[in-house]
Amino acid sequence: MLQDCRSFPAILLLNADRFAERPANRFKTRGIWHTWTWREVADEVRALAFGLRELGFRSGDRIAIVGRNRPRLYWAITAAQSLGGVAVPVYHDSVADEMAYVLGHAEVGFVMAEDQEQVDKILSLADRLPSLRHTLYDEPRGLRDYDHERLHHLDTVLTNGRAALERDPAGDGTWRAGIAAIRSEDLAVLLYTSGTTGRPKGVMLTYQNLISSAVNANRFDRLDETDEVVAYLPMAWIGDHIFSLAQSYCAGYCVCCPEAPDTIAQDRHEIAPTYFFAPPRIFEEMLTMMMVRIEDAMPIKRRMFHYFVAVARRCGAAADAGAAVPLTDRLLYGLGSILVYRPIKNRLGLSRIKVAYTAGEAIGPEMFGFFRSFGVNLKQLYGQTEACVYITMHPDDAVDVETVGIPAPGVDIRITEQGEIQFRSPGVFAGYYKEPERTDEIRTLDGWVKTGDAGYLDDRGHLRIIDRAKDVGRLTGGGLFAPKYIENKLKFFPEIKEAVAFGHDRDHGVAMINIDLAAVGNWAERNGVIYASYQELAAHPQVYDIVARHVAAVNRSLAADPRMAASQIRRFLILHKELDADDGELTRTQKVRRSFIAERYAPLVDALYTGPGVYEIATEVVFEDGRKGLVSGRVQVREAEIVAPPAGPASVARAA
Amino acid sequence: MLYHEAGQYKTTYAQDMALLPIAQERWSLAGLLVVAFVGVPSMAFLGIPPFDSDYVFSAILLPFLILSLAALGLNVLVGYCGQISLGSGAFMAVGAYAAYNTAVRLPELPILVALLSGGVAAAAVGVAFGLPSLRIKGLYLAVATLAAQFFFDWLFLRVKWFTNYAPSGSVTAPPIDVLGFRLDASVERYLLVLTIVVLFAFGVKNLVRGAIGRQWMAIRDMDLAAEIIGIRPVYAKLTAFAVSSFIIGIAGALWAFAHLGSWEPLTFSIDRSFHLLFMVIIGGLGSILGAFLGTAFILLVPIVLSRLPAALGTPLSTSTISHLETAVFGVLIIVFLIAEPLGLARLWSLAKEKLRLWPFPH
Amino acid sequence: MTGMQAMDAMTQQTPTIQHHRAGTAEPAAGSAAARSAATRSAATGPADQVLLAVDRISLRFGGVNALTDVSFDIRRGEIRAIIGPNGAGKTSMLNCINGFYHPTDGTITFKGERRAHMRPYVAARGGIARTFQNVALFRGMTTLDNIMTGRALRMRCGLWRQLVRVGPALREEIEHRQVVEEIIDFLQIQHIRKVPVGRLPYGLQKRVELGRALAMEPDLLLLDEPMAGMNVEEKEDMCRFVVEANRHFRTTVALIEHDIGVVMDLSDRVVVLEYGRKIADGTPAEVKGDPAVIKAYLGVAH
Amino acid sequence: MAFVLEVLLGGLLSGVLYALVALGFVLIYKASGVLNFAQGSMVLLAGLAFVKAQAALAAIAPFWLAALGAFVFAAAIMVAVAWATQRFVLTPLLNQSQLSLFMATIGLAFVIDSLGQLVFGSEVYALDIGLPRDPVFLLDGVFDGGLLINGLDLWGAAIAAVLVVALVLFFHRTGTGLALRAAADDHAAAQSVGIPIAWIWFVVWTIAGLVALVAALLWGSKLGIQFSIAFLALKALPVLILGGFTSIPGAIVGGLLIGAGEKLAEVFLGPMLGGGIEYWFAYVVALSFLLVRPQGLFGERIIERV
Repeated sequence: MLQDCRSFPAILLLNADRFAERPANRFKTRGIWHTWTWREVADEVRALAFGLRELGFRSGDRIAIVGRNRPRLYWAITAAQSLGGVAVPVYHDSVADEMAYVLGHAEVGFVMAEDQEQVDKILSLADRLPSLRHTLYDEPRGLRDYDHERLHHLDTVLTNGRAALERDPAGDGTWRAGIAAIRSEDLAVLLYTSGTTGRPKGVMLTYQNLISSAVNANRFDRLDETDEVVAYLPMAWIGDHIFSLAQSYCAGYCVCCPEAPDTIAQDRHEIAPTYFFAPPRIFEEMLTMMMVRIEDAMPIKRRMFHYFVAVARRCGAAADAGAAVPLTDRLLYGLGSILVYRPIKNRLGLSRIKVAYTAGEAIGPEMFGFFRSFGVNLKQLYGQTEACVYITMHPDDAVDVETVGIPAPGVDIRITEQGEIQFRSPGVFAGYYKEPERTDEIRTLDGWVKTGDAGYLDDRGHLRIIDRAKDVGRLTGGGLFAPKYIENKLKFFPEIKEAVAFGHDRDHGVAMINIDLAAVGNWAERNGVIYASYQELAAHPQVYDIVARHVAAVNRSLAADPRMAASQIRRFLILHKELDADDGELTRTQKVRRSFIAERYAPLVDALYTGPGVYEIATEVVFEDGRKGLVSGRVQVREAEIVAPPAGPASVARAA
Repeated sequence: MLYHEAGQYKTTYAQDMALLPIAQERWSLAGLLVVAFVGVPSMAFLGIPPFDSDYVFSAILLPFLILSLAALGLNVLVGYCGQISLGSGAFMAVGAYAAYNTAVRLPELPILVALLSGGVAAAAVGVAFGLPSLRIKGLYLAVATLAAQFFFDWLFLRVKWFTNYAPSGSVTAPPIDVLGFRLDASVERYLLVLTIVVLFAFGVKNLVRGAIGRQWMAIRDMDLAAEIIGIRPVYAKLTAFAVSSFIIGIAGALWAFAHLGSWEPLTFSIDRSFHLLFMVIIGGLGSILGAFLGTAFILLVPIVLSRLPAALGTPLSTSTISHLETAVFGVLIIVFLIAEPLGLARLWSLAKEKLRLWPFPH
Repeated sequence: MTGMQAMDAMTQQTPTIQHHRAGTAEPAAGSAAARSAATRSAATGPADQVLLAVDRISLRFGGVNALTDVSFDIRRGEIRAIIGPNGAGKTSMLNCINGFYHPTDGTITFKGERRAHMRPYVAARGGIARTFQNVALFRGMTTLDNIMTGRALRMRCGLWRQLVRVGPALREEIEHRQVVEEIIDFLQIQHIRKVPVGRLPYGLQKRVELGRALAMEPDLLLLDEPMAGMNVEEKEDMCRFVVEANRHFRTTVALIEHDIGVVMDLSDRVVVLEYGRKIADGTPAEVKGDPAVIKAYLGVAH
Repeated sequence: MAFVLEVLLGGLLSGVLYALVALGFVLIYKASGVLNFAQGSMVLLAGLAFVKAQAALAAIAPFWLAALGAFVFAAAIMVAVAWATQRFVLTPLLNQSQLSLFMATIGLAFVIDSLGQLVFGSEVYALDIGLPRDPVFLLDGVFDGGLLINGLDLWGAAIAAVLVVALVLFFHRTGTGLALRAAADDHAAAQSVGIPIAWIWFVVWTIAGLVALVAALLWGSKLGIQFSIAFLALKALPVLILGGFTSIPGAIVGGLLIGAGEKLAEVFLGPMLGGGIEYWFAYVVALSFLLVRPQGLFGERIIERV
């Protein structure tokens, strides 16, 4: 029984029994999908565990997992756990320095790497990692001539493991006994969160944390062994660990790994998952892709598309509000299903979706409504690594884009005097690895975790998020300034990829904008605007006009909310380069690092408060291979249209 | 739009390289085959219009199937291997006369063997006239195949042995017996021809998606590069000639035996060659489906042309109509070469792709 | 020679390539030497075994001398570069080697056999593969089918079996598909597997063409300007593929390339042609220092 | 012996007609790389137009004037055909493969044949441009009774010779002619020096049309104008293979060889083979020739570029 299992290796053995011949993993490689049943996975994991043991892996050892989503990398996690070890998944795209810190801090003795690229990175760090003993790799290409003293192809490890198992008839029993001895409060994984500032922190999660969260979530959305997901988000991210490992183990559903980064969309289309998680960015990309393509379609098709999108929106809004949908609309919706909705869901690989979640960032109401109105059960959740993801989530019958839903099963929520959201749950992490003081900063003695987000519970008990608590600032005039809130509103326009708003301790708001090259580039192509580079396109007056319209629209919507009216954007500029995680401007999860940007582009921030005009700026950038260079450009600051707040009594901010 | 492919994934290469990898297409084809093999004969049997009349079988379905087969054969050569041929009428004639002579001179052999001998003879002749393709290309080859056309026109007209010394030169095929059954009714002959055509269509599809098909297409797309990777032009071209002429020969034999019954020496004239070429171009070079679409189209044009003027109240003389028909063919060829060089099959696959991508254009 | 060193040699290539593109003519002898050592240790046969020898080749078209009295050899397992200004006869040389042109004078010895006139497909059978300066793909076919044609030589099923397909022909097809998939994976072109090559951008087409040549599992791979018209990133990828093909698939490579940085970095030995004559032959460092070469090539072209 | 010579001469003279049609092919092929399958149909159309116009004019004008008027009319038709072909077939197919263009001219042949017959009728028409039809006896002194030659054929040969000379002069002495030759060598280069390719095509097709008209007049005088002319004209294809696709002298020599060869073969081999071998003899000769010398007698050697 599942409730008797205290660890993932134990659940794996259970699944090998209860779901024996059901698929556990699929992996597209060499052009076709290879499938492993739960029984086969259990067998591979056991062989891998024995192989690891042959290499000297012992209880308490750490194994870093470095690479893109591949079944064998997931297996390595469970295999290590079955020996009493701890897995440390690492972002595969982190640069050498970041990786060195994490591997050193976690004191990993083993590394499970995907391929030559990662092995090269690890080998280059070898001197700085005294604890590192062995490196394993999955993909042998290019590695044949490497020194294999401490480097091992996974196939060899598996073969050795099987041989060891054969030599020792009692081995299996010992292994199983070891698994049975794992306690639920033992450490399962260490996940390093990059955070918006400072060094990454190692979040310690126990089996109990992960399993209880997973079981609760599976129950909440009625997920079972018939479901399928596509694993495509970084393995080091808690979301992927929960969706592609913890929940899969608990429910018994199948996890499919795509072939290559370039084929994710195609592979999703082929698999058509039933359960899907994506940050708003992915939905944004889908939407942008659709809009760009439909612009190229024949006018009649374009009009049909927009017409039925409108129909769906009408019906969807009514349905979500619980109102009756008129018969004509229902008929039209049926027609739209045939002509638009189903084909589009089919194209996006969303046609079998039972539940889809978005989280991590606020999602645009337009976009959210768009997918929902097409019949995709898209919901929001609010979560953190420290909570094993789930804090709040939308129940199927009460989805509202303005909120992030009700507390997940087993989660308690409270809002502090300062408006900060705090939670308590079985999923609450065991602490930051080797950093008790940082743990204490965030977790109270009675087990409440400070999220650092500002928000409030509405009258239905749904949580609404405004911004990071520390980011919610004040204008000198006293008005509330929630930069993220404004940035999100800006980013809901397809032409705007990123926005950074400033206004704390200032008398008005300003914004730096990053245009979306795909969307604006497409516009340029259709309108005969010629450009040679991102920089040139960003500086184009017509592009400025477009952005100015969007800023004005945001100002209008801000003006409508008395709490926010004062924080309208008075001036903006379009940055001459794309914000980039390699330059430290974004986190690895692609969130803007506002304070870093404020510092890096200080002259531009000053310019925004100086007045309109053209300013020179030069910035250092890091190329993919690690070299650095200078990008310089002229950036124009423009005035934006300001809207007078609606007439009425003095607007008083309520939330703060 | 009709293609809901999401969720169809391949777990083996055999699935991935299947004839029709998309489930919806497999079902459509199966449906079509059931209609052709079961539906149509049953309707004929039950007397449901339009299949109650012999005319539909003898004047529409049989010619359609047989000419489709010939076009299929020609497409192997022109569409897949890129070698032009203006002599397909002659290869049909070779097939017809070889089958006739086998049947008449060795009456103890089953008639299917006679039909087969038509194919074999045509294949041999095809290889012989394909030999120049090893030295010459493109336009020169067109002339070589034209030579075949004129030579065989003359041969069957003047050398009386081939027509078994029939005084008028006109010959009559013996009746068709298959496994003891005599196929008299046109619906029976339809079933025989349909079976043969379907078998050949699948066979050719297998060839063109296999190693030999890739060799043909490599020669077609860039013969020098093909040679660089070790493809022997001799083998690739001659197999294309052999397979193509074999099929055309079978089609010729069927045309004579199953469709005409008795025929004159100049039945398989250069006009037939041109018609087949038009079918292939309009239908679509390098497409199995194209052979069928092109044939249907070329057969429909005269029917429409002969009925349209009367329907519009301005009846025209037969000679005017026949000239008009020729002119329309000529214009169509030019229009297709300009607007859609890959023919109706290309339009079809574009439509299919549009449906798969629907509602987006790409 | 450890894996670490080999890797160093690899990673050092990137900056040097750009160096040269930027115009500074800094030699990259260190990395080339390291790499060539790696190659030798990786090669199966004795390091100095000659795979192909060109002996006093001349080629005339009408009154024009495309090649005059050129001799050099290609050793098993090495990367051999052929460089020279435009019109130096580099492509003509490759054309002679793989049987497109028949030299007017001189002999070519491949794997110890002196060759008389031969057709390109005979050269292919002997194990010589080739890519072209202007991509020569089969435009009507997909990436997958294009690379599959590279297996033509190794597919044995006859017409009849292919006609039936089920059984041996399908098995054979699958067998070769597996090899081709390895190449697709190697070249990272999974996403264009089923795209007709005519629709691909130039850089990817070049990659597919390399894939087709690799599918032949050749002993000698002739690359005619594999990086022409590519951007820096594509060049880096292509360099990696060439080095890997040389090491991983144990393929001897002869390449023509205009980018001196790439040549100096990749190749073990370089032969320099000018106006159809050989003016230098040696390691990249030797050639680089050769006054005749500097005069003829480096001083002019870049 | 006299009989042999008679056959030979007769063959040579009918070869003149083949040569004339082949000349049209060569002109177009040289300048535009198109093998014009419709050349025979152009002969037919020119002939039909001439005959019909002459018949119409004969009622109101003297013979020579009617003939001249008909010639002008037929020439105008050929100019129109050249323009229409250039505008609606060649230009849209610019940069397409030779095979596509060839197949398009098959379509064109169908259009010209059928429209010509639709407009001008499809019976057999006699054509008379006043050439003497009397038999001529040559070399009376050498052979007993001399060699019997049709006067028409001699005139035909003479006219053809004049035409060839005129064409050669045109190509070598006039600006347009030189431009055409330049364009034939290199389309891109011609375009870059400002010779519009459409204009070149138009001029060349017009000249080919006029050559077709002359061929029609000669052929028609001998055999009458009828549909089979279009097919008979296909005999020019083997002539081309023999002579080379790009050579004017080749077309002439090839035409004469084919004409003489097939007559001799018919007379001496025909009876053994059942007769009528004229029908295919030229093709088979050409085919055999192809295997030996693919570029033809006077054609340029084909060098494959890689």
